[in-house]
Parts: sequence; C-alpha cells; structure tokens
Amino acid sequence: MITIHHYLILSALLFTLGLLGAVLRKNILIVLMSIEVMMNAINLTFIAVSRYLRVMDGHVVAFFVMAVAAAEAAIGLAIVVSLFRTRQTIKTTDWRMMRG
Amino acid sequence: MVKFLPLIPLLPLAGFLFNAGLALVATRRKKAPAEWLPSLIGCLAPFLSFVLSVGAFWVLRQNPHEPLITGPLFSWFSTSLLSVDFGFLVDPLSSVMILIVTGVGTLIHIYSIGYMKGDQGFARYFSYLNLFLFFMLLLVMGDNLLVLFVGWEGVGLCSYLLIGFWFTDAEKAAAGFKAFVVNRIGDFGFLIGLFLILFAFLSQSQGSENSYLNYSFMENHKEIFAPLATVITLCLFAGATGKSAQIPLYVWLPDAMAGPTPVSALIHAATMVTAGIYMVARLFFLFEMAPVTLSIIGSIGLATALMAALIGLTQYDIKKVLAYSTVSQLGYMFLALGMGAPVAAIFHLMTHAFFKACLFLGAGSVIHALHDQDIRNMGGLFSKMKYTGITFLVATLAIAGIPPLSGFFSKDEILLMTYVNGSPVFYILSVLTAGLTAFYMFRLFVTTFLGKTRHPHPDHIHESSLVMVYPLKILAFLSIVGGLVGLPHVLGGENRIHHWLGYLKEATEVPHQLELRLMVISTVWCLFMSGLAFYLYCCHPGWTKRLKQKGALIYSFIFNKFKIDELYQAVIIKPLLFISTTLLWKGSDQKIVDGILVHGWTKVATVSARLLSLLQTGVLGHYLLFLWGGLIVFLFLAVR
Amino acid sequence: MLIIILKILIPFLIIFNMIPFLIWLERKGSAYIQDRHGPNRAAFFGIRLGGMLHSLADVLKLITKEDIIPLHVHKPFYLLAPFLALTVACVTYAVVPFAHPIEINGEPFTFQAADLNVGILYILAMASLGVYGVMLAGWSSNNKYSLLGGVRSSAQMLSYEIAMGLSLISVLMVGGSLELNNLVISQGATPWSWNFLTQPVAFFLFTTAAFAETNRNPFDLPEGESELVAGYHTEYSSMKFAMFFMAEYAHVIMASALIALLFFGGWQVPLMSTDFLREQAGLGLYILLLAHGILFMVAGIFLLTWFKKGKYGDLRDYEVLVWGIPLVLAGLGLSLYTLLHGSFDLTPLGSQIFAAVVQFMTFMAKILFFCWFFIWIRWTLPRFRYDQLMGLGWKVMLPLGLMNLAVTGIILLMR
Amino acid sequence: MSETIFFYIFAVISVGMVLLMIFQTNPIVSALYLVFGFFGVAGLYVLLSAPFVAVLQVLVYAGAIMVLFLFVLMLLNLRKEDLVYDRLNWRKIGVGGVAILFLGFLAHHFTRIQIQPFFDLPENFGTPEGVGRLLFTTYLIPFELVSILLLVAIIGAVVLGKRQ
Repeated sequence: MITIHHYLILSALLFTLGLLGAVLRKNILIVLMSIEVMMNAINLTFIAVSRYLRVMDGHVVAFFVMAVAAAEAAIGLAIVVSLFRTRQTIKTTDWRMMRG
Repeated sequence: MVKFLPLIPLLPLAGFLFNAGLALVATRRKKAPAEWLPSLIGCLAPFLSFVLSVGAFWVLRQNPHEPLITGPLFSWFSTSLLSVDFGFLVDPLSSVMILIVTGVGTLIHIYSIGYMKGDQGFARYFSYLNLFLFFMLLLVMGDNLLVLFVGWEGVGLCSYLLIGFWFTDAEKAAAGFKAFVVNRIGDFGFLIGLFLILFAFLSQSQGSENSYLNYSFMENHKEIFAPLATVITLCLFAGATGKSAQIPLYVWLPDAMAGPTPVSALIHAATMVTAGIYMVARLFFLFEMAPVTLSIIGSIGLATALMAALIGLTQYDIKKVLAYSTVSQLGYMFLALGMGAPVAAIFHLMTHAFFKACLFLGAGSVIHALHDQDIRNMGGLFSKMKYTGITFLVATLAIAGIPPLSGFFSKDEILLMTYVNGSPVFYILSVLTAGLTAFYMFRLFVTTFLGKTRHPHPDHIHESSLVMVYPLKILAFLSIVGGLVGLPHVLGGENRIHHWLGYLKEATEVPHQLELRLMVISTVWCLFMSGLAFYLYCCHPGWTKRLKQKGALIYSFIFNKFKIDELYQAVIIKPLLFISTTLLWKGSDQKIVDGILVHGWTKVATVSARLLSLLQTGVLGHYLLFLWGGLIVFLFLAVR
Repeated sequence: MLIIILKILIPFLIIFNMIPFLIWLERKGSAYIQDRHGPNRAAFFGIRLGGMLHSLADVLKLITKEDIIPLHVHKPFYLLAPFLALTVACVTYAVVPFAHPIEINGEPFTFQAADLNVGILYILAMASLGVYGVMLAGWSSNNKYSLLGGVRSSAQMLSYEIAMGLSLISVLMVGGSLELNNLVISQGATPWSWNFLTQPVAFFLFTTAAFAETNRNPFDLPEGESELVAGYHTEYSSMKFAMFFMAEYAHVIMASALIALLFFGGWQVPLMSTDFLREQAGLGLYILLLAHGILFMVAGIFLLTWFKKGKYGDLRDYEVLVWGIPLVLAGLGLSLYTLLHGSFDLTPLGSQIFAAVVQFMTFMAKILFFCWFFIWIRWTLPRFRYDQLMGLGWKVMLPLGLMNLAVTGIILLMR
Repeated sequence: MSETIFFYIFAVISVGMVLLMIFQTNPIVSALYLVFGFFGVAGLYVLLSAPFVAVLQVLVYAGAIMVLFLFVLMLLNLRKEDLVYDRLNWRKIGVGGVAILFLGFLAHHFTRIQIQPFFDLPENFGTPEGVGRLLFTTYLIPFELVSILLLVAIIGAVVLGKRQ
C-alpha cells in the first residue's frame, strides 16, 4: 500500500540528493542540474499532497515551478556561457571574485 | 465681539506673513521693495487690532465680571493626563494689556516708517515687528499658561531677531545672542514652574477635567498648590526675571539697545519686558499663597531699581541711560508686586509704557537727527528739535514723578504700598531711588537738549518728519493724562483702575492723611533732585567733573555697571566654558564618546566584519552549505 | 491483454513495413523528379517489384554488415543513440487514432494504442525527445563533424518546436480538445471544414516545423553532407546507421500522420460521415468490392500489356506475367463474386467494422500522400543556410504563430 | 499491487539516476542520467493521477531544459582536464553524513504525521482541462506574472548571451 509517506520521503530523498550534488560538485552545470532536481523534489511533494487532499492547486503550483525552473535554466546557462567566454572554465572554485 | 477676538492677534500674523513674503522676494531680487506697501500693511494690522481691542474693552466695560472668552478655538493636544485647548481670554487685566500693546505698538509702527526709512531690510523689519505683536498678543490673551508660554518664547525670538536686526555688525549680533541665552536661563525656571504645576495637579488628580493649565481652572483649584506654592512661584519668578530684566538676569537689556530704537521702545521698554509683570499679576492668586516669594520679589525689585538707577547716573549713551531707567522702573513694578499691590504694578506698567515709549522715541528722533548716541556730543538741541524736546521734557517730568503727570500717580501708589506693607527701609530706599530717577533723567534731558551745542556739524540737525513727531505728541499727551485713570480718592479722583483691576487684590484702606503726607514727601524729594540735576548740569558742569575725580573709584565701579558682567564672566561663563570645552568636549566627547564608543564600535564592527568575511569564501558550494545549515536550524526550531 | 498487444503491434508493423516502401518511394520519386530510372536492378529470379527489391536487399545488407565501433567513441551513448532515436520516433504512434471508435457489446473500442487525455501534449513531448538520439550520436561519436551535427540538430529542433507548439495551440483552440480523436471528429467529414482551410497559417507553420523536426531537406543541416560529411551519423555503420534512417522515416510517417490528423480530417472519409458509412455499409461493401475487382483487373491488364519477350533476355521478361495474371484472375473472381452475391446485409458490428476499415484506408492514403509530399519537397527545394534557418524559425515563424494565435482567439471570441 | 510495483520501479529509477548524475564526472553523461531521472519522476506523477503535469515534466524538463543543458555543454566543448573529478575526501564524507542526518530528520517527521490512505478522485482530476480551469480562474494573476517572468528570462538570456 503506497501512502503519502512514501512520496514525501522519496521527495525528501531527492531533495537531499539534489542538495548534496549542489554542495559537493564544482562543475557549475552539475550544480544547476542539482537545483533542477531539488525543484523536482518539491514538485513531487506538491503533486503528492494534491493527490492526498484531492485538490488540484498543487498541480498549478508545479506548473509555476516548472516555469520558474525554465527561466532559471535559461538565465543560468546564459550566465555560464558568458562566464566561460571570459574565463574558459566552469569550475565554481575558479570564480571567487566575491571572496571576502 | 467674542467672534472677533482671534482677529486681534491674527491680524499682525497676517501682516507678518505678507511682509515676510515681501522681504523674501526682496532678498531674491537683491533690491529693496517699495516702502509704502510694507509700511501700510505693517501699520494697518496693529491699528485694526487696536480698534478691535478698543471694541473688546468697550464690550467688557458693560459687564467687567464676565471676561470675554473665545472658548477653545481648537484642541491643541489632548491626552489622558493633560489636555490643552487653544483659546483666548480677555478680562480686565488682559484688556489693559492689549490696549497698551496694540495702542503703543501702533504708534511705534507708525514712528518706524520714518525711522527705518531707506533701510535695506525695511520689509523684514516690519515683518518682525508684526510677528512680535502677534506673539505678544498671544502671550497676553491666551487663556492658559501654555499659550502664554508660546507667546513668551515667541516674543523672545522676535526680541532676538530685532536686537540683531543689523546682524552684519558682530557686536549687535552678539547682543542678540546674549539676550537670547540669558532669556533661556529664565525660561528654564519658567518651564520647571510649569512642570511643577502639572506635577501638583497630577499628583492630586481628581475629577475628569484635565485642562490644568487654564487660568480659571487653576484659580478654582488653587488649594492644590499649597504645599508647592513657594517653589512654583520662585521658578516662575525666575522666568520673570529673565524676561523682565531683574537681578540677576538683567544684563541683557542694556545690550539689547543695539537694535533699532523703535524696537527698544516697543519691546524693551513698553511691552515685552513687562511680560514678567503681567505673568505675576495674572497668577497673583498663586503668588499670594507664597509670602516668601513675594518678599523675595519685592527685595529683588527694589535692589534692581536702586542698582539700575545708580548705573543710570553714570552712563553717557542716551539709550543706555534709558535702558537702565527701564530696568529701574521694572524693578519698581516688581517691588509693587512684592508688596502685594498688583494693581499698582499694572498701573505703573501702563504709565511707564507711555512715557518710556515717548522717551525712547524721542531719543530715537535725536539719534536719527545726529547719527550719534553719546550725550557728550549733544546739547542745545532744544531749539533745533522743538517738538522732540518738548515731548522729551514732558516724558522726563512724567518719569521723574512730578505731579500731575502720569508717573507721579503710579509711582506714588507704589511708594504708598511699600510704606504700608513693607518695612521702613524698603520705603526709604524706594524713595531714594525715585529721587535718583528724577536726577538722572534731568541729567539726561539737560545734557541733551540744553546748554551749548557740542555736535561737530550742528547745521545738519533738524526736526524729524511728521510720522515720527506725531506719535511723540500722542505719547506725550498720554504721559500727561495717563495718570488720571488712577487719580486717588484723596485728590478727588475715582481711581478707576483700582475698580477695574480690583479683582486681582483687595485694595488696602489707607488713611488719607498718611497718603497725602507721603505724596508731599516724594514730590518734594523728586523736585529737589530734579532741580539739583538741572542746576549741576546746566549751570555748573564743572562741579560734576570734580565730583567724578574725587570719587573716581566708586564712579568707575558704578560706571562699569558694578562689574556685574565681569563677575558673570568670571563666575559663570568661564567655568562653564572650561567644563564644556575641557571636560565635556575634549575629555568626555572626544575621548570617551568618539574615541571609545563611536570609533571603538567601528573598530569592533570592522574587525568582526573582517572575521565574518572569511565566511565569504566565494565558493558556491560553501554558500549552499551555509544556506542548508540555516535551513536545518530553522526546521529544527519550527518542527520540533 | 491480447487486444492491447495487438493495438500496439499493428501500428508498429504498419510503420515498420512502410519504411522500406518509403525508401523505395523516395528513390523512385527522386528518380522521377530528376528524370531518370531509379533502382531497378536487384532481382530475385527475375522479380524486381519495380525496384522495391532494392530495399529488401538493403535491409539484408545492413543486417549482415560488420558492426564497426570506432575506438574513440563514448561507447554506452554511441550504442544507445540509435535505439533512442528509433524508440522515440515509434512511441508517438501510441496516440494516433486510425478510425472512428466503435462499440463492441456496449464497450467502447478505440483504434489507438493509448487513449490519453493529454493527446497532443504527449506528441509534443515525444517530439521534443527526438533530439536526444541525434545529439547523443553527435556527441558520443567524438568527432568534430558529428558534434557539429548534433549541436545544429538540437538548436534547430528547440527552435522549431516552439513554432510547432504555437501552431498546434491555435488548432486546439478551434478543435476544443487535446484528444486527437475529438479533434478529428470536430473537423467533420466535409473537406471544406477541415483545418487546413480554417487554419491555413497554422497548417503552413506546422508543416514547416514538421520538416525541421524530421531533419529533412530543406532543414537537413544536421546531416548536411556537403558540410559535415554525414553529420551526426558519420561514425555509424550497418544496422545502427539503418536505425537512424528508420527513425527518420518513422518521423516522416508520424509527421504525415499528424498533418493528416490535424489539418486534413484524419480518418474522415471525404463527404462521408461515420454514420453515413455505417448506415450504407452493405451497399458500400458491395461497391467497394466491385471496384476493387475492376481495379485489380485493370491493373493486371495494364501490367500484361507491358509484356514483351526478349526485352531483357532473361527471367525479368516474365515478371509482369507473374504479377499481372494473378491480378486479373483475382479481380475477375472478386467482381464475379460480388455481382453474383448482390448487396450485402451486415450486422451492426459488421457495419461498424466496415466503416472503420474504410476510414483506416482513407487515413493511410492521406499518410501516404503526405509522405510523398515530404519526398517531393526534399527533391525540389535547396537546403537553407544555418542563419537563414534560425532567422526563419525565430523571426518569421514565431511571430507568425503568435499572430495567428491572437487572430484565432479574437475570431473565436467574436463568434 | 501494481501501483506498489510501479512506485518502486519509478522511485528506484529517479533516485538511482539522480545518484548517478551526482557522482558522474562527465557533465554530459550526468545530464543524460538526469533526463532518465526526470522520466522516473514523470512516472510518479502519472501514478499520482497527474497526467498533465507528467507530460509537462517530460516536455519542459526532458524536452527543453535538459536539451538546453546538453546544447550548452556541447557548445562549451570542455576538455578532459576540465572535468577531473574532485576526489572523495573527509569534507565530502562529512557533508554526506549531515545529508543523511537531515534526511532522517525529515523522514522521521514525515512519518510521524497521522495520515489516511489515498481516496478516490473526482472526475477529470489532473487533466489539462481541470488544471487549466484552475489556472485561468483562481491563479490567473500568478499565471500572467509567470508569463512576464518568462519574457524577462528570454530577454535576459539574449542580452547575456549576446557577444559584445
């Protein structure tokens, strides 16, 4: 019997994995992808709770999250490309201009 | 009539706004505007106020026991502890005051047109003058102590502005500054008195009504003040000493002569400086409850009168003499108050306003003609400036207490009350002072108008224009007849002012015999002193010089105003400056506040920022890690 | 369960069988357009099937050819890419309806593998996945030209997907549903109510975008042989290469099917609604069979007229006889049987099935026509330059699609 | 029963693919794994009766965003030495431990909530029509705002990507 617990824990797991990827990896593109994973985990929670409560608002929110993810990916990749053009690298540790 | 009461102060305010606008425009254009407009507006506003005041007086005369009250015009502020409404009150006392203020004020305004002619700040001058009238009327007409205080501060401001009217002259600006600062000291006492009144009410609060500062309310509940009366009245009197130039705060008034002479006449002789007397008279029900205060007031008034008269004997500056004379006369008024005779004080206030304004304006006329203030450069002006001379003589006679001019009646009243209520020493000293007054006034008159012309360019001297002469004439007339309102019963008069203001204090019955005897004594004494002065300065000027040389030590001591200014400088200002500069500024502010608190904290902030900025590694993963850590903490706190 | 498997399998088989046919059609068509003969040599005991045997031969050759995996490739993705391409191309058929749904014992039966309520979105989603095979192939080949091909392909597909989606939205607005079946039904049986007339701009946009999505000329830059050798499949050989080819043709068929479904009434028989077909099923079957008999005979006789002994001098001379005689005989038999039997009397189920069969045939005819259209275009138009391609996609089709959307919306509101 | 099986299949796919994504040196391979992970999540959406969102997931994430990622990755054409995988060290193990603790904490709290099994759903739950109706009525203003957001993102990306 699959309950909402399963979905919640699964989404927590996905979120944690995404976070781990974002924290551990130094490749900016993988960090971006990990952020997408985190968003997916959140979407999963929304959909699961939507199913549980039998309202569709969660679907709408998931839709918005996707839109935001798309915008984020577009901008993020544009930034990565323009950064790569000047620095020839995509390692996050190579970009430390804002270091204190 | 009540409907029009607010107009009395508001008309000068409108005049102020108009003239201030004109002055601003003039400053913008760097060109003096036409003078007819500010003078018209500036004189029309007080004149209309005067007309309204007369109307108010007229209405009040029908039924003197029902003061005209506008009721609260608007609620100024209202809290659970205290509520203050803005309202106007015209009772007999304030009706007398507004008549003096607007009447004398109007005359002085008109006089100013001539006096200030061609001045760069013509419109500015009239705007200040109108503003002064507004605040003075607010002070007099306010129905509670706080409105009075507003007017009190406002006239202080205008006084400052007008003393320093020619602010490009550093000395004059400094005089204004001095007046302001000294007044502040007095105002501090006044404020404490106000707070104490509030404290007295609040500590024994009963009933729902809380407009504590209303005069009528205070009078109806005056028993509340019984325990604090002495302290409160002393504090209030401290304020009065500042405003009305009494010992120890009189030092500003002689310096205030730096302003234009009409200003000295209006503010520093006729109206503003009497605010303290008005305030004490207004709250006389309170002062009555504190006999200690009254005796202190009397002593200080007498001391001031005597000391100022002595200083006045020695001064050469025409305005300075008049200034000390003013201080001396104010001392008389306080003496009257101290002797429990507010009516006499107000009576003297009124007559003093007439003849002192006349004197000042006459002096102004002389100064206008000579462009000089030193009486040693004058003399023999009587023939050249006939009207000025005559009016000046009339006013001198009035102030000297020669019957039947106004000064005689009012001063005699005070001397009588001193004899009746005070000790013999007080009486003797006050009579002595009266003689001194007569002496220095005749010295002034004789030196200025009689004798030989000592001015280097005597041909240029001429009588002033009509706008200046007519106010002089009117004021001289008032100086002559002004005393008739207080013509005592013993001389067959009705003593109207006693009936009019009788509610302030029950008049004491004095045996007619005694009254007559005292009158004769003082009249003879004053005549003798006047004659002496006339004789000494007119016929034998050499004697005075020899006298000076004989008593050079005492003379110079008196000439230097008893070294009071130096004393203040040494005892108060120097230590104060030392404390401010060395201890507070260089020691505590620079070292402790700046050094430790301000810069110390910036050091702390800088160092901690350096340390915190170590967290700012620039590595994306670290930031995410911190974010995550925050999330974990938040979750722990939120979910637990 | 069996029905489901059949539902999945039959379209699959149809498509897989159409691919060799299309290859033949392409070659023959190009030959016709270029005024030459085209493939005609391969023969099996003299049977050439008009060159169609070449396709079979090709299949045999590709299957048996040595599978070369270059050393420098990224092996997992190199292997995965062709499968991905083909799979994505094929799964799209799951939602294509082949005929009007019928009722069996009161239970609805649809002629599509999966009746999804998200219909067209599913197609869009799958179409957007089509780029993966190409990209992966290009990247994993670890070859400059392949990579360029892959990059071009991904950019091109992303760009044209937008125009495609926009044109689809306006069609959806007119049809009022996401389900393809409903869309087809809403178009009606009359050709002048089909969407290619009500939505001409959308039709133009969709067709163009479909060309781009299939990477076919004039949008075949990912594999432009004059620039990139062979683009993303340069390093591929044997069956893997064939899979890319099959994927391309599967895409073509799919695109044709979509054009037919969305703009040309899908399985709607022109002027004959489903109800009409069902009512007149007996007569219809009679006419249909008779027509086929006559058609077969005519075709057979036509073939037989080609016979000329000694044309080639070997068994090929007799090929027309092998096809022509049975055709004539079958046509004769069918016609006689129909004529003798007279009008048919079908059960309700039978009439439904008849209607479905007719619709299915109509649909296939439409698909074939558009496949031919693809081929026709390919051999007619030159290839775009890359910047022209992008300019067309972003500066012409996107604004056009948006405008079309707005106009459609306004018209729908006014109605 | 089949729901359980499918749930575990999809769960394993998504989690496994994401794990592979994280621990993969080559970003292109990572992206591919992530695509498969997204398919797993889409499958979960279908199980949760959200076909519309599932299709959107495929369309947007797999079909657009990841293609964009791949496109950029191919465009950058990274060299091998750029991709040297940062080796496992104590710091990473520590972060991983914290992650596991975090997960345990979350799981603990999720399971503590009292819940009921899934109920049957109303008609057209999760269909495009249902979601669209909600989207264009209750959430109309957020929807419009999102469109503005996307427009801004487009312009921003163009400006950023433009060669000076």
